Amino acid sequence: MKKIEAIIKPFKLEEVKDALSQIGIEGMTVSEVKGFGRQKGHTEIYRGSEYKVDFLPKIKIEIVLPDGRVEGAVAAIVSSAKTGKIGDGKVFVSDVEEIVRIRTEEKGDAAI
Amino acid sequence: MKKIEAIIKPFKLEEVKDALSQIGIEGMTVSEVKGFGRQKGHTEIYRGSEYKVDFLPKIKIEIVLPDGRVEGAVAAIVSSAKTGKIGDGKVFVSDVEEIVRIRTEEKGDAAI
Amino acid sequence: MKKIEAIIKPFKLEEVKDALSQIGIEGMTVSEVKGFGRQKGHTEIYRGSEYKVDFLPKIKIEIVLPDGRVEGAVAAIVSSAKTGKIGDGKVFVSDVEEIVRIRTEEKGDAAI
Amino acid sequence: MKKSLLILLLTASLGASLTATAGDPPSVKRAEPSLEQRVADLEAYVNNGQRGADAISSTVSSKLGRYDEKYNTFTPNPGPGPNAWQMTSAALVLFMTLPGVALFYGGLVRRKNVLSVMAQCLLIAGLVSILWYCCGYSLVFHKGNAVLGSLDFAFLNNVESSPNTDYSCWVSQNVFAMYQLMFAIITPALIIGAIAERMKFSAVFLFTILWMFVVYFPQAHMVWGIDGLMNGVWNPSAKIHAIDFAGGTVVHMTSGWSALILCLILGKRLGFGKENLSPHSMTYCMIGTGMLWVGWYGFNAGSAVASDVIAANAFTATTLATAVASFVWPMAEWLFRGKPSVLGFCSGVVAGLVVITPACGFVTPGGAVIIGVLAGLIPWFFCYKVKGWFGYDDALDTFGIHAVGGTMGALLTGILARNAANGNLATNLKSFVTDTPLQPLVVEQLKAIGLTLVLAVAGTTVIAYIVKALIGLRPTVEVETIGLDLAEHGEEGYHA
Amino acid sequence: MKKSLLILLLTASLGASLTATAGDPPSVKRAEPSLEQRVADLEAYVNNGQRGADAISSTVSSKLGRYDEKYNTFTPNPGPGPNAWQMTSAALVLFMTLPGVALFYGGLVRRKNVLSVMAQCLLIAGLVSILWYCCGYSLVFHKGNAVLGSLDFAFLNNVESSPNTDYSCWVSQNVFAMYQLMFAIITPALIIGAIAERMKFSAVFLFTILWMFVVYFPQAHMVWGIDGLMNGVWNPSAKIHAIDFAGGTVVHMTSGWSALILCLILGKRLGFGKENLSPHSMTYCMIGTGMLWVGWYGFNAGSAVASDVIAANAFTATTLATAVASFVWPMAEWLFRGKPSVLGFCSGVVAGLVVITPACGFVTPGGAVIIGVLAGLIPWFFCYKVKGWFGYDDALDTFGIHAVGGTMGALLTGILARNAANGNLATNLKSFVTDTPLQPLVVEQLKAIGLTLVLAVAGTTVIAYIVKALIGLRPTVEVETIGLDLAEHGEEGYHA
Amino acid sequence: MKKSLLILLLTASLGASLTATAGDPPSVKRAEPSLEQRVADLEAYVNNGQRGADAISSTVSSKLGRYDEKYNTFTPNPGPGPNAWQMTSAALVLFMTLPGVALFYGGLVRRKNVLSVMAQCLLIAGLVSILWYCCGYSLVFHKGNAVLGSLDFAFLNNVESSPNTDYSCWVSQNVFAMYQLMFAIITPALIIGAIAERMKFSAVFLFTILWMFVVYFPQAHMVWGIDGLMNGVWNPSAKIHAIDFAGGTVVHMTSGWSALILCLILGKRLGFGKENLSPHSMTYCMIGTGMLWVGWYGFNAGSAVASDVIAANAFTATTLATAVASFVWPMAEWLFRGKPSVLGFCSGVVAGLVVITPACGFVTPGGAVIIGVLAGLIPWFFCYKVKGWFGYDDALDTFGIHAVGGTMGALLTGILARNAANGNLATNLKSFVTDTPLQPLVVEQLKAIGLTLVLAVAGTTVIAYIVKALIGLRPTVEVETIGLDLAEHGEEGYHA
Ligand SMILES: Nc1ncnc2c1ncn2[C@@H]1O[C@H](COP(=O)(O)OP(=O)(O)O)[C@@H](O)[C@H]1O
Ligand SMILES: Nc1ncnc2c1ncn2[C@@H]1O[C@H](COP(=O)(O)OP(=O)(O)O)[C@@H](O)[C@H]1O
Ligand SMILES: Nc1ncnc2c1ncn2[C@@H]1O[C@H](COP(=O)(O)OP(=O)(O)O)[C@@H](O)[C@H]1O
Repeated sequence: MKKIEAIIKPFKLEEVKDALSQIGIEGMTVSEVKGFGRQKGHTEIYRGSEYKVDFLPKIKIEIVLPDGRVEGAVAAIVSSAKTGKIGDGKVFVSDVEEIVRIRTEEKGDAAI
Repeated sequence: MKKIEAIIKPFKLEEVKDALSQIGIEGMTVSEVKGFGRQKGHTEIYRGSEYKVDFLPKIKIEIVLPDGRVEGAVAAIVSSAKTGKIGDGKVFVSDVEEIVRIRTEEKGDAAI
Repeated sequence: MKKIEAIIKPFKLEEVKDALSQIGIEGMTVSEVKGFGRQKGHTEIYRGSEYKVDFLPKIKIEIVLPDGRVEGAVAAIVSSAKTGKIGDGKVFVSDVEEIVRIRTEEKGDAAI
Repeated sequence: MKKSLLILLLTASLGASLTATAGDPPSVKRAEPSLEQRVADLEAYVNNGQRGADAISSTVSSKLGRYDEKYNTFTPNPGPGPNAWQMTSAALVLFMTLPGVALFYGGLVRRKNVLSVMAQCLLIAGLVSILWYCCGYSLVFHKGNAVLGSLDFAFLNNVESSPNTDYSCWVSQNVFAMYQLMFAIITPALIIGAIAERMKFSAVFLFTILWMFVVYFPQAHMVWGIDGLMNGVWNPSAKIHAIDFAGGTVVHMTSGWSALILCLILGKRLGFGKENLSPHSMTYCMIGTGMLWVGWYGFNAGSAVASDVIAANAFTATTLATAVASFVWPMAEWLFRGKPSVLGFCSGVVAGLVVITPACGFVTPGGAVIIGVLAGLIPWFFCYKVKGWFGYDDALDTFGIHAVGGTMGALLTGILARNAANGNLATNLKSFVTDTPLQPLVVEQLKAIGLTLVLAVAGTTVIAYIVKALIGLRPTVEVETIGLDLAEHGEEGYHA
Repeated sequence: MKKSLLILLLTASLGASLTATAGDPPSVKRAEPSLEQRVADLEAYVNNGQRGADAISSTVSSKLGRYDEKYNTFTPNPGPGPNAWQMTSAALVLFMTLPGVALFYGGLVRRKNVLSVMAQCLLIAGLVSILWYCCGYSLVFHKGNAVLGSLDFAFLNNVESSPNTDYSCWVSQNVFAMYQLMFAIITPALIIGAIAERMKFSAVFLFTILWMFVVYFPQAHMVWGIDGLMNGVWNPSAKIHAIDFAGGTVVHMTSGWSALILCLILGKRLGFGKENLSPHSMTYCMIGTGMLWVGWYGFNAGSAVASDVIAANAFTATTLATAVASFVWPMAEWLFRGKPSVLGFCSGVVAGLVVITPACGFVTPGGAVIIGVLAGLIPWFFCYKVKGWFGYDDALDTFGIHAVGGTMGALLTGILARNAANGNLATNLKSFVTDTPLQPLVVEQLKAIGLTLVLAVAGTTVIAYIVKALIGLRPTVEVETIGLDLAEHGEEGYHA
Repeated sequence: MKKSLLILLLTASLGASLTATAGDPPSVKRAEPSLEQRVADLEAYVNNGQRGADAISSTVSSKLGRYDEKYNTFTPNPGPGPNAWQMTSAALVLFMTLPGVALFYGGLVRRKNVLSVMAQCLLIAGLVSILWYCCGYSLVFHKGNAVLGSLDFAFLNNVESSPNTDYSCWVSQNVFAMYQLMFAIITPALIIGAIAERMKFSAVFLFTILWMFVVYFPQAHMVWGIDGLMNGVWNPSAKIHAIDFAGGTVVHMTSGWSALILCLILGKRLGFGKENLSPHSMTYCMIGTGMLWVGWYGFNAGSAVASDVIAANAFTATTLATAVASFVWPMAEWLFRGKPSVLGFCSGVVAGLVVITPACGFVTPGGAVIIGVLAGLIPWFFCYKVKGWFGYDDALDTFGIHAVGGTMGALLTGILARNAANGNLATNLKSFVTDTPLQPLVVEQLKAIGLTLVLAVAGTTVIAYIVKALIGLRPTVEVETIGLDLAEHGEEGYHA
């Protein structure tokens, strides 16, 4: 099993969720994060003092999946999250060893 | 070393924490996330417009552990977080290669 | 490719970010978490009722990096985040299998 | 079910009330006022005195009103100054509930229940207004028997823009009725503090209706009705010669003691004593506190029903007692707990306001300062210590502040009332107010405290069990866990 | 560009206004008042009547003012009570916008747009004040023709602390001007609700300027100007014998209908119907609601421009209608949707306030209660059902509440106005107010409704397209996505 | 330690004050007023004039008060209109601090320090009230020498509900005392803005006590005391013939300049210039701004101590200047920075209010508009540019707005005061107010500015170093990092 972590622009969340639903992915966990990267933040001037706002709001999506579904999911995320402008974000894939569904105590792929 | 990530219902946090304490696990990192899964959200009607609230508030717990303690910890989480109702959440286990305790620069199991 | 996850004290974020910038690391994702560990929380008394605040605010930094840069990054984080007092936090390193930059669809090290 | 109960109660209340027998007006037509009398009437306006024509037996008319020769009735006009002040005061007292109490209490609950507190405040505002319009005002302020008024002012019938000289010579009666409505609203709203986060909305609804009839209307009539049992200042034939300027017994004792009973019957919040139930927004609590203080000037100084010397005294006493209590409470905290908290400051403010309420129109500045010091210490002790000893879950300390504060305020009023502060004490209470700490008034105040306490405790116990039997008091555990906002109102306080 | 347009409009407006021809004062010098006349003047003060000297043809002076023998002019003094009430009322009406509406609307938008709402409210306050000072007050309240005043009070020239007896005998004219300014501010601020989250700040700026000249100033003059076309109460030669106590047509119909048009021309918010656009802070909305209710007493009772019997009536009617509507709306929700929401309570409050506005000084308590019930049901139906059917994006329901409420309020005022509630109806409207539901006044009200509707709809359509052509109405998609706060004001509502 | 210091200071202050020598009342008994005199007294009420009996040498009594034949003393009654307005105004000024300033400043700090700001505002309210009761009111408003009053009103002794005709013929003296207390509260509360987020609570405590005695009480007596050194309007023997209607020097200059000194001595916040210190809630700041504007009507128009023509003028001037400044500041921002921010609007509002404060009772509408324009530009320039050049950490711009605004307000008052706006200028200032921009009054204003500046700067420097030596000014780095809320008050502003 694999875990996909995707960092995306906040306003793309609905689109990404829909794209994933369409390929049958119905479980995911989402959190609000701040991103720092090539996309530069804005400058706020607060009554004469200038502050650089480096960290930009991003959304992190975590999905755990059977190995076979990873490629499709990554493709769905990339195509739905893309705007072509800097700061679109990243997708990371890593390995997961075990999954348990708390409710049923099922394990492995059955738990997804 | 392994990392356990558990997605649970928010009001179960105290119970899970206590269950983990009891088996001697005293370090963890917790964050607020939104979950999307089989459990369906509610519908809010805002003066005539209907909105589906898909994402439900969940808590994510992250614990890094020596390999040998994983099984006990997962069991403790599952039993304390279970309500038997849909949406109870998941536990994911994955591999961690290295750990450093910032304060002492200790590494590996000693750093946990 | 590796992922570094660092849990640090909130007021150290700027310093850590600067230390990482100095060694050329310009991408990272940051989130607010609550930590539970050796460092003990404070007690709040709310009109006669005493509450133990166990969870302390921490910052989690996630950085994905080519394998070769991990050591330097960990060292930079540790030295900049350290206060020597309990609760300074941890650094975890784990493996990442694939990376995609959403904007360009570049993969692997090129996507970082 | 609810309906029939209501009707029952209504009829019961009414049965108890006598028919008001207005004294017959004199049959002789009234004379035009002389120039001298006209000037005297104008002076009466400035001095907040009576027009010559105000007495029912008067044989003269006044230019400051309308004389209907046919029916030989004189309808006085209100005066611009007192009417302005009374409208301002009424708006200020409404401000205390909406959004004052809503913020004060709303800030102290957890995020998931903030809207439930607000919904309850809003519900009470609407509901009580309707009751007040239908019969509440009449049951309290129309003449009746010593315990309850009559129904002759029901639906605000005959409650018009001219003053009802039983209560004020220069304030429109309809404005007075609206002003008093704001008191009738805030009183049950205070109870919310004790039962926050764990009472069903429908139960709050039913409870409020019953409580108004069983506790508030009788109590308010007894204390403020011109023929009330405990209206020591204005009713020469009052059984209990007690005084209560702006509602120490009527508002704070009734709500505070009822709150205690209701929270005991209701039981503790889930997680009480285990989870962190700390305020989701101390800042809201502080904003609400500021609004309460500001609005309370309408409550206290407005209770003079004139912008005269007595209102001025009430304004001054209120400021002093509140400021002192707001200082003493956090200092006690600083001493005994190590840190002065914003909640401590806010609690001190409210405690000061509560304790000075019955006294403000009757005490000197020095008396107000004494009250302020005690208001900062005694409720503080109850909230920090006594509550812990007994372990009841008075969620936001309605008991600790309003019941304790209202009760001690009533007592202190007995001890500190002085003729120098309020000339009216010399009328019907000459033998009770002797300007000494142990003047006979103290005993009368104790009687009033006892009666109020019994009414509130017994009334609430009965009502609470009725509501429990009929529709239940508490939501399910799941609802309480999710939070009342989402479960009972389908919305959340905040969205990202 | 903007400038030339403005000048054009200004000139156009002015062209339309006649020169005011003040009646020549009598050439005989005025006599000193006799003692009897002096007492009568004092009585006039208490009764909110006219001094003997107030009539322009009077041959007597008054001690309650200053007589300039040289120019043979009498300058009346204001009275302390009415002036106190009017200043209080003006402050209360300002409170309705800052921070009332800013919170009510600001809480209902998403987090990323909260400051844009606040900025728009603040902008309107400053901008409209400047217009009002330059010419607005003059165009509305100086005599002119039936549609627009003149420029003789421009820059508040001759608007001083003595009363303008066309509008009040005892309130300073400058205070009256400031009081009316607060109405001129809140009216365009209400429009913001419909166009929230998606209109360029610069477009709001330009739109507001044009709208004041094209819609507000004429409408206000027609309804409230002493020689206005629809001023049924005070202008005996009004073409339309309509009444509007505190702004059902002037404030709520104009803003509400304009809001509908503007939001149609503007189009829906991005994500409307798909994304969750729910309020980022229902608590702010509730706080704003409380402030609106409190402040509205200045709006409604202050519109008596005296703290007299009529103000008292307005105060009472406002309280009753609002409280009833605040109760009915959420009960309707409870019945039809399953849960009473805080938004429902708040909507009920505002709907009640809106609908009673034109009526409050003219209806009895019973009438006010009827209005409250309808105010809780009809706008509710529009917001919950009709909006859904048509699918326009009236973001915060300015149309559903203010247009619908203002319109039904104007109509109900026609049906429920009673001589018993307001003696002034017997002066110029004797034949229109016959104390029956279908009295002739109803037809006049319908005429006024029609005219107002046409002015608001036509005016706004033209202005909106002009603004669109000149500078565009909507921000870019990116700006709308990021949020107006950051994109247009460079700041965020909240920081951790 | 603190105690002995306090006593020292108190004694010092007292030593300086002369014993008040009240003129002996005439030994002849007073006659009953004639009907004509009675009517004149009533007219005096409406016109805000003196009763015949008010003069100490008068040989007649009045029905609008009480004559004590035994002691041959006449105690005047207050009037209902002015008393209503003064109570309303006092409540409004309290509203400015609680929760006005608490929100305005509290919103601008970081989340972790919001409660510390609120705690400081609350502390000051309680503390200053106690000082005011004990001796503050007496030191300011009892007659004494030119610099400080006496102790004869200590503990509000003899401060009763009858007016003190030195300050108002128709407002109760105790209400006046409470009204002035609200000024004494808000002034030190303004200083908080400069030292926010980094001053120990105990240091704020001690500093405030000392500052009241060293700076506020003398300054207020000099400007407003009937025998004050700079009371140009009412004290014919004032050394400096300056005017300050509602506190440009007393409130804004003292607080603003003291704030600068204190923030310099205190040093910059940790992270200043590096970390993002932006406001945790611009929405709170905006809410606070709205409340400040609304409350300021009590501050400015209330300073007439009557609801008369002068109050009306003050109300009007305040509205115009504030509205204009609220518009000009963000427009300057828009031009020079690219975006008009909500903070810009709010800053403009406050700057307008500050600058018009000393002038509002003395200038025409045109003058107010000029003041508004300058108030929008000059403090803006100081906050955006000058602060950057010098690099001091005036956290929330108390100096930039209150010191700069108060100073320019005092100067502009000198330039723009006109007899047309305030007839009282013709009494003692006939030769100073010549209705030209360079009238002699300007020089007097400059003298007053100089003296105030010296008092504030020198006083604060000394006090700050005393406090630093005794208990230290700043918390530890760790406390400042964690935030003052948790560290000093044991609570957090918000909980999830
Ligand atoms: N090396 C990295 N490790 C973790 N997160 C990263 C890394 N690089 C970028 N990110 C995340 O991806 C977001 C977008 O990256 P950025 O460099 O701004 O643009 P782009 O993805 O278009 O190259 C960042 O805001 C950050 O949250
Ligand atoms: N494939 C997945 N990847 C990541 N998180 C998941 C996944 N499936 C479920 N979750 C998380 O687990 C939570 C519970 O899942 P859900 O399907 O609603 O119920 P259950 O766990 O009882 O099957 C979800 O809200 C989501 O946060
Ligand atoms: N086993 C663990 N798994 C995950 N996070 C941990 C673990 N132990 C500690 N942490 C995180 O590191 C933070 C610091 O740990 P703590 O034990 O308090 O101090 P220290 O790092 O100095 O030993 C904790 O607040 C928590 O967020």
